[in-house]
Amino acid sequence: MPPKTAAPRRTADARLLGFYRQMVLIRRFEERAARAYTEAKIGGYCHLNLGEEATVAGLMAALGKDDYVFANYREHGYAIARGVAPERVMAELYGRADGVSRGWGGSMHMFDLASRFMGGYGIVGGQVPLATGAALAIDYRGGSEAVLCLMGDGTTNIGAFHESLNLAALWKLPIVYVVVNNGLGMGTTVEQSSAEPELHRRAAAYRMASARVDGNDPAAVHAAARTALAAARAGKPYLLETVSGRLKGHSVVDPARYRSREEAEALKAADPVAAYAVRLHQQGLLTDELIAQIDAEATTQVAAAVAFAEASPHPDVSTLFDYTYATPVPNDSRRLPADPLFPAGAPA
Amino acid sequence: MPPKTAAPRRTADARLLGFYRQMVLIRRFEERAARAYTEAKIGGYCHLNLGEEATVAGLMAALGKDDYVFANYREHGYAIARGVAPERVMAELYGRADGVSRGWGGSMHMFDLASRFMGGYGIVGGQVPLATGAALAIDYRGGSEAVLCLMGDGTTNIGAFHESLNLAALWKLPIVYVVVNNGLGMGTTVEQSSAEPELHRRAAAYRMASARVDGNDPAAVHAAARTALAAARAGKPYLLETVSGRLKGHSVVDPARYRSREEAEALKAADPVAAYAVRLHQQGLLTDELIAQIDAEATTQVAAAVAFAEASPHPDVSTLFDYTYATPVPNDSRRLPADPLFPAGAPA
Amino acid sequence: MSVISYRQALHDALHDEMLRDDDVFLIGEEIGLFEGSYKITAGLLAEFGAKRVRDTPIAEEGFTGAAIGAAMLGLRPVVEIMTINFSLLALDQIVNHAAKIYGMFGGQSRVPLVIRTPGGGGQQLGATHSQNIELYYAFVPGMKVVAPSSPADAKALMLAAIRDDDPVLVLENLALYNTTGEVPDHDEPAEIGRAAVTREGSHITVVAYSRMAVVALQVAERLATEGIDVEVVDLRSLRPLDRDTVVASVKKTNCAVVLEDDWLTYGIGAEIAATISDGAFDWLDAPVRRVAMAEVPLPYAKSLETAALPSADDAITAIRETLDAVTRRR
Amino acid sequence: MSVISYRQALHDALHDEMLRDDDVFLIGEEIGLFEGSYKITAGLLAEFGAKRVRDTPIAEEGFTGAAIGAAMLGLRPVVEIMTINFSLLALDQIVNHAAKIYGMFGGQSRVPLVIRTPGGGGQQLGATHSQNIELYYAFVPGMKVVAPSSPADAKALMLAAIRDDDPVLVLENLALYNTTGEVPDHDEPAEIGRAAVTREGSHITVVAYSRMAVVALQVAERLATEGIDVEVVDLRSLRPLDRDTVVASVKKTNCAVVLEDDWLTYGIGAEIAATISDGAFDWLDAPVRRVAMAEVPLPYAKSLETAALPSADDAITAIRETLDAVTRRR
Ligand SMILES: Cc1ncc(C[n+]2csc(CCOP(=O)(O)OP(=O)(O)O)c2C)c(N)n1
Ligand SMILES: Cc1ncc(C[n+]2csc(CCOP(=O)(O)OP(=O)(O)O)c2C)c(N)n1
Ligand SMILES: [Mg+2]
Ligand SMILES: [Mg+2]
Repeated sequence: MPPKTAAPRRTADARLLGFYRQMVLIRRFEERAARAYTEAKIGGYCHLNLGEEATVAGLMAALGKDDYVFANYREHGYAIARGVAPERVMAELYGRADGVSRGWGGSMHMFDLASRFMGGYGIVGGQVPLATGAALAIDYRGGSEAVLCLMGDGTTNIGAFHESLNLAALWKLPIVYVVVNNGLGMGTTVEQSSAEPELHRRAAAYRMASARVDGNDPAAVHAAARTALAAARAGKPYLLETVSGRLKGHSVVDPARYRSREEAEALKAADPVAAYAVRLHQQGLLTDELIAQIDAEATTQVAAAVAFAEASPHPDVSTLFDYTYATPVPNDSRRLPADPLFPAGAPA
Repeated sequence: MPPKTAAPRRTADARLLGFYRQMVLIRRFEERAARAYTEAKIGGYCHLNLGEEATVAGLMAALGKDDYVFANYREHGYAIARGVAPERVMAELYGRADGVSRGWGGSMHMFDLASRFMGGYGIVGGQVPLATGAALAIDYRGGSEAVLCLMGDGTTNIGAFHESLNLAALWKLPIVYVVVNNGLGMGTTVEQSSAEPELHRRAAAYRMASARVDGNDPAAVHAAARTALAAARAGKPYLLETVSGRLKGHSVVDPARYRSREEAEALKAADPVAAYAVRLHQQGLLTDELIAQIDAEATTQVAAAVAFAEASPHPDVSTLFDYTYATPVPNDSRRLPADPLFPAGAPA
Repeated sequence: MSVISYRQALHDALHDEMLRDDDVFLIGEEIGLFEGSYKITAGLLAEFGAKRVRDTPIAEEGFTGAAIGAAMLGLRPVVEIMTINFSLLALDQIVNHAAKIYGMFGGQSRVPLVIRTPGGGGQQLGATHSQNIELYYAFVPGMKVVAPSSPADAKALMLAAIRDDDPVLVLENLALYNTTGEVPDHDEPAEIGRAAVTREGSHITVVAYSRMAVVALQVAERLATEGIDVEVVDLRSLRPLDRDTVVASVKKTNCAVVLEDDWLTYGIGAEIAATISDGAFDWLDAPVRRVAMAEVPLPYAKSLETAALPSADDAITAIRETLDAVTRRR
Repeated sequence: MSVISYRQALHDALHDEMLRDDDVFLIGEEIGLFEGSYKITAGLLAEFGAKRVRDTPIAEEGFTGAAIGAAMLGLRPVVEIMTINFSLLALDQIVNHAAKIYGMFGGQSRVPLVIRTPGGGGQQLGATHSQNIELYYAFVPGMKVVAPSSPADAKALMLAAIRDDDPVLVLENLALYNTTGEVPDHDEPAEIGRAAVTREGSHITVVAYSRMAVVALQVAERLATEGIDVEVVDLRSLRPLDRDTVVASVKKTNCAVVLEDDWLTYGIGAEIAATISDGAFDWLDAPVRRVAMAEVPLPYAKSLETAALPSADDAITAIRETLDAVTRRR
């Protein structure tokens, strides 16, 4: 029988390693998505989690199985870390029938009921009232789940943020609002967009508890999120700000010219995946071989995801009218653009 | 030559008396408006300043001639205190051609360019971005005017409030946001609607200076507003909260049944007009005769306003299409409901 | 059958559905303690408590969005937006979220949401408080929009809306709240998506909805005394739109007038006129005439407001002139 | 004359007006440092500085409202809303404020405001980012709405919009930004409120605006090779709507097809079809046919998106079938 302290120690180590695996998987996935986008396999807009991997891994690991997640359009990594198979995320990017949103959503709109991943949303701030309402539903039913509502730094300037935090605080809802502060909304810095750039302090306007944490440290994020979630479950909604950086442009097509070379290089130097590898290496949790192995595994997983996506069929045009309404009603329009409003007949 | 201190003393006294005259005029005006409403001379909604007279008088006296005011729908008193003739305010309530908005606006939409009274607005929070933009225009032109933006306590929960304060603080605009906290938004208390019920504290979310002042004391309101306006003119927007009470229902038709008898009586006992009269009496500035005289003058003024309104013509139907567009363009629709789209002709 | 008001009918539908289904709850400004700006929810807070009748701060976007989120988790919120004018503040949540969620996520999440809100001018409320902008919702796939004109429909369509798994906007009308009519005593939801011929006639079809459907019936009675036999089609559902019922009527009468309370150009009536002109092309003996609001921001002054709003007399003028046009062409 | 892109034409109009009038300034998200999401404002921050090219936080309601307030004080703001979809967040400020202020206050305050915003689907942006909701503005008295389809119109209508003292929404289109055409070198504003016959023809009238007006011309060229002579009417202005030009064309051709990029039911085309069916009633030899988007939240998947959006082929089908219907009836 091993000594009593070994098990928790080993659990903790496993968690740290788990973060790393997760981060590498997301990194490889996003890099592959970028490539597929430039190959025109993916359409629309495509926003990546590059630079936010530690935040993603730490946050998602803090959730219970029954908790709900609402995200914005920069959500591939969150979906994967929440447990959605990378295959289904990639297939969604490819717009295929086996995509996590059946090809209807694309990069910005991943949704998976099984993992209570309640959607990526493309309207900045749009998810914030929705997530608040999910917390209201939990409270209404007396459940013990919590809601994690993700948003970017730029999102704290829109009205829906304000209205939602006030409602959550008034009604004591089980929700954690997470501001993933990557320093930029498109090309605009936090300082240019928020009169109070220490974003977590905005919680004061609602007498809501809040904290700021290093978003490059998955364990710190994880711990802060657990604290926040515990508060939320006790009826004290919480605003958590994670501070990290966006390694690339706003979306795959953005060359980020508004950034100086120094800024870009400083960010690259602080790359959270590399930095975390160094740290775990120093702690003796990672070896060069293990790093290579984890990398290879991630690459294989992502390759499998691409193969799956490529093999998945395009949604059939016959399904075009399947998701306008959940409850069928008479006289619903099911006309293609060239269809006449009334079937042509001979004149009376 | 009188002693050096006498002049300022007399000026200060005159100001205090001036507040009182203003307050009494507004009180009589609003009471008369309520009567006219029940006589069906006034239509639509009609929201009164009863209980807010001290706030109105103190705020408006703090403004410079060139400053701008934006208000909500509870604005009769503000318009009068800003210098609009009570005749034109009453005529507007009557929907007549000589009304301050030519009869187009009614109770909720008084506007007078000459006094830079930039409108009452009926959409809760609607005036807040507009006022912010007016301040932007002043700043753009390098002017030294300021904007005073009035709103109710309930208005601090709507998105436009948040977005606007952030913009003003970021851009260092010359604007004072005044929250006229009368304790209620319709039937909802501040505590029921705002997670931070000390509303002025919400300014912290924008690193904006703020203060709370007794809205029943016109001199205190006046002093606080002057401080706030000075800050605003120096590029430091400000949030000022005045605390008073709403003596009657939300609008003339609201019996305010959601209030307990005790609450209503406590409010009546604290009536700011009566309380201020007592105070000035104690200070030796008011005598019983003067009180009666001021009252009589106000009553006469209001009677004249009613006579003016009654005599003013109803807007002519021929003017219906005069204010859709400022720049005429071809094909503008000027059709009455029964007019055909195309003049009837014989068939081809 | 009992004779009750439109207001009471709405109230009863809410009440009965709250009794029937614990997942149904009400949310909006001043619906509890204040009992609703127009008193539709009077008494419900006392009966069901604050959990089921939730007063909100003034935050249309926030609380409407919260209702949508709650609906995604399976609750059945009924949102009151005090008047349809204020719904513009929640439009992004309704159009970009409630109406999109089912489709955008490939059918994974239903949004069983009801938004009840009154439209209607004629109360001297001025330009921002007198709009008829149901078009904004009727235009959007993913939304359903019903517009009852009678107490019976108010109840039956509200019941249907609450039981429907899609976002349904129930358009009420300020001027109809006090109107009365027969309503069945048992709860019988209507079918969303069906128009009704509320009066049969042979000379001309008048198509309308909400308040104007009531005006249409009044006008029909007045004209009947002169021997003009008007058929009235009450749309009842603006989305889906029951084109067949409208077109069938016009194929019988060979001419039509559309009455609407909104602005003419691009208004609801444009689709009705276009639909008739297409579907009954070979049956139509005169152009479809539309009676609608003058295209101005509605003024406060009674003289101007009255001139701008469509009236029964306006409808009669249009009907007579249309019948004349038919005669000229026959 | 120079051949430039639609993007460049818009840029040039903004640039020239900023040079001409110090009161003109630009405001919106990412228009300065980022040079605009679609690069219309590229270079303008560098040339005019941050006072004239004002980057904003993400706060559509706030900054649009601020622009309206600045316009009330006599400035001439040009707001960029990144895509028309996000304008829903500012709709209350636009519809309840910009469009109402002149009338509601009895003509005392002008609102010389321009809102520029692109519509357009077909970029696989999904249900919330692919809408054509110009209807929401075209419906509102007090607003003016223009929809250029060519670089020349883009410039001329933008110039006119900036010089106009009313709120004007300039509808741009994602799919048109890279299209090119001849544009006069001098600045000549267009008249807001006039449609144009962009191709004369005798067999059928095709009415369209924005991207579909370009498709209409392409379709006309294709059909010309078969001897079908199409007249194209480009609406250019959705409010005011130039009914006379549309009706005059149909009185000549006796039949019409409307092409639109929005949803069919209650879409812009409904008004056009209703207008033609009324104004050209006795000249029309077949029902007015509308080609529009399928009534679904637009899916991301290319296969579905393509099926849902109207194409040149769809237009050709509708034109042929309409001409057949005419033949059958003659
Ligand atoms: C309401 C709205 N306005 C503008 C946009 C365009 N837009 C998309 S993402 C974005 C920046 C958001 O920044 P932030 O919240 O910091 O999130 P990040 O992209 O950095 O993750 C903007 C302006 C939008 N999608 N929705
Ligand atoms: C956007 C919007 N929502 C709701 C309303 C209805 N309404 C009118 S006044 C009011 C209460 C406002 O309260 P407060 O801001 O405290 O101002 P007060 O009336 O007390 O002066 C409400 C809810 C409205 N006019 N606009
Ligand atoms: Mg960001
Ligand atoms: Mg109040």
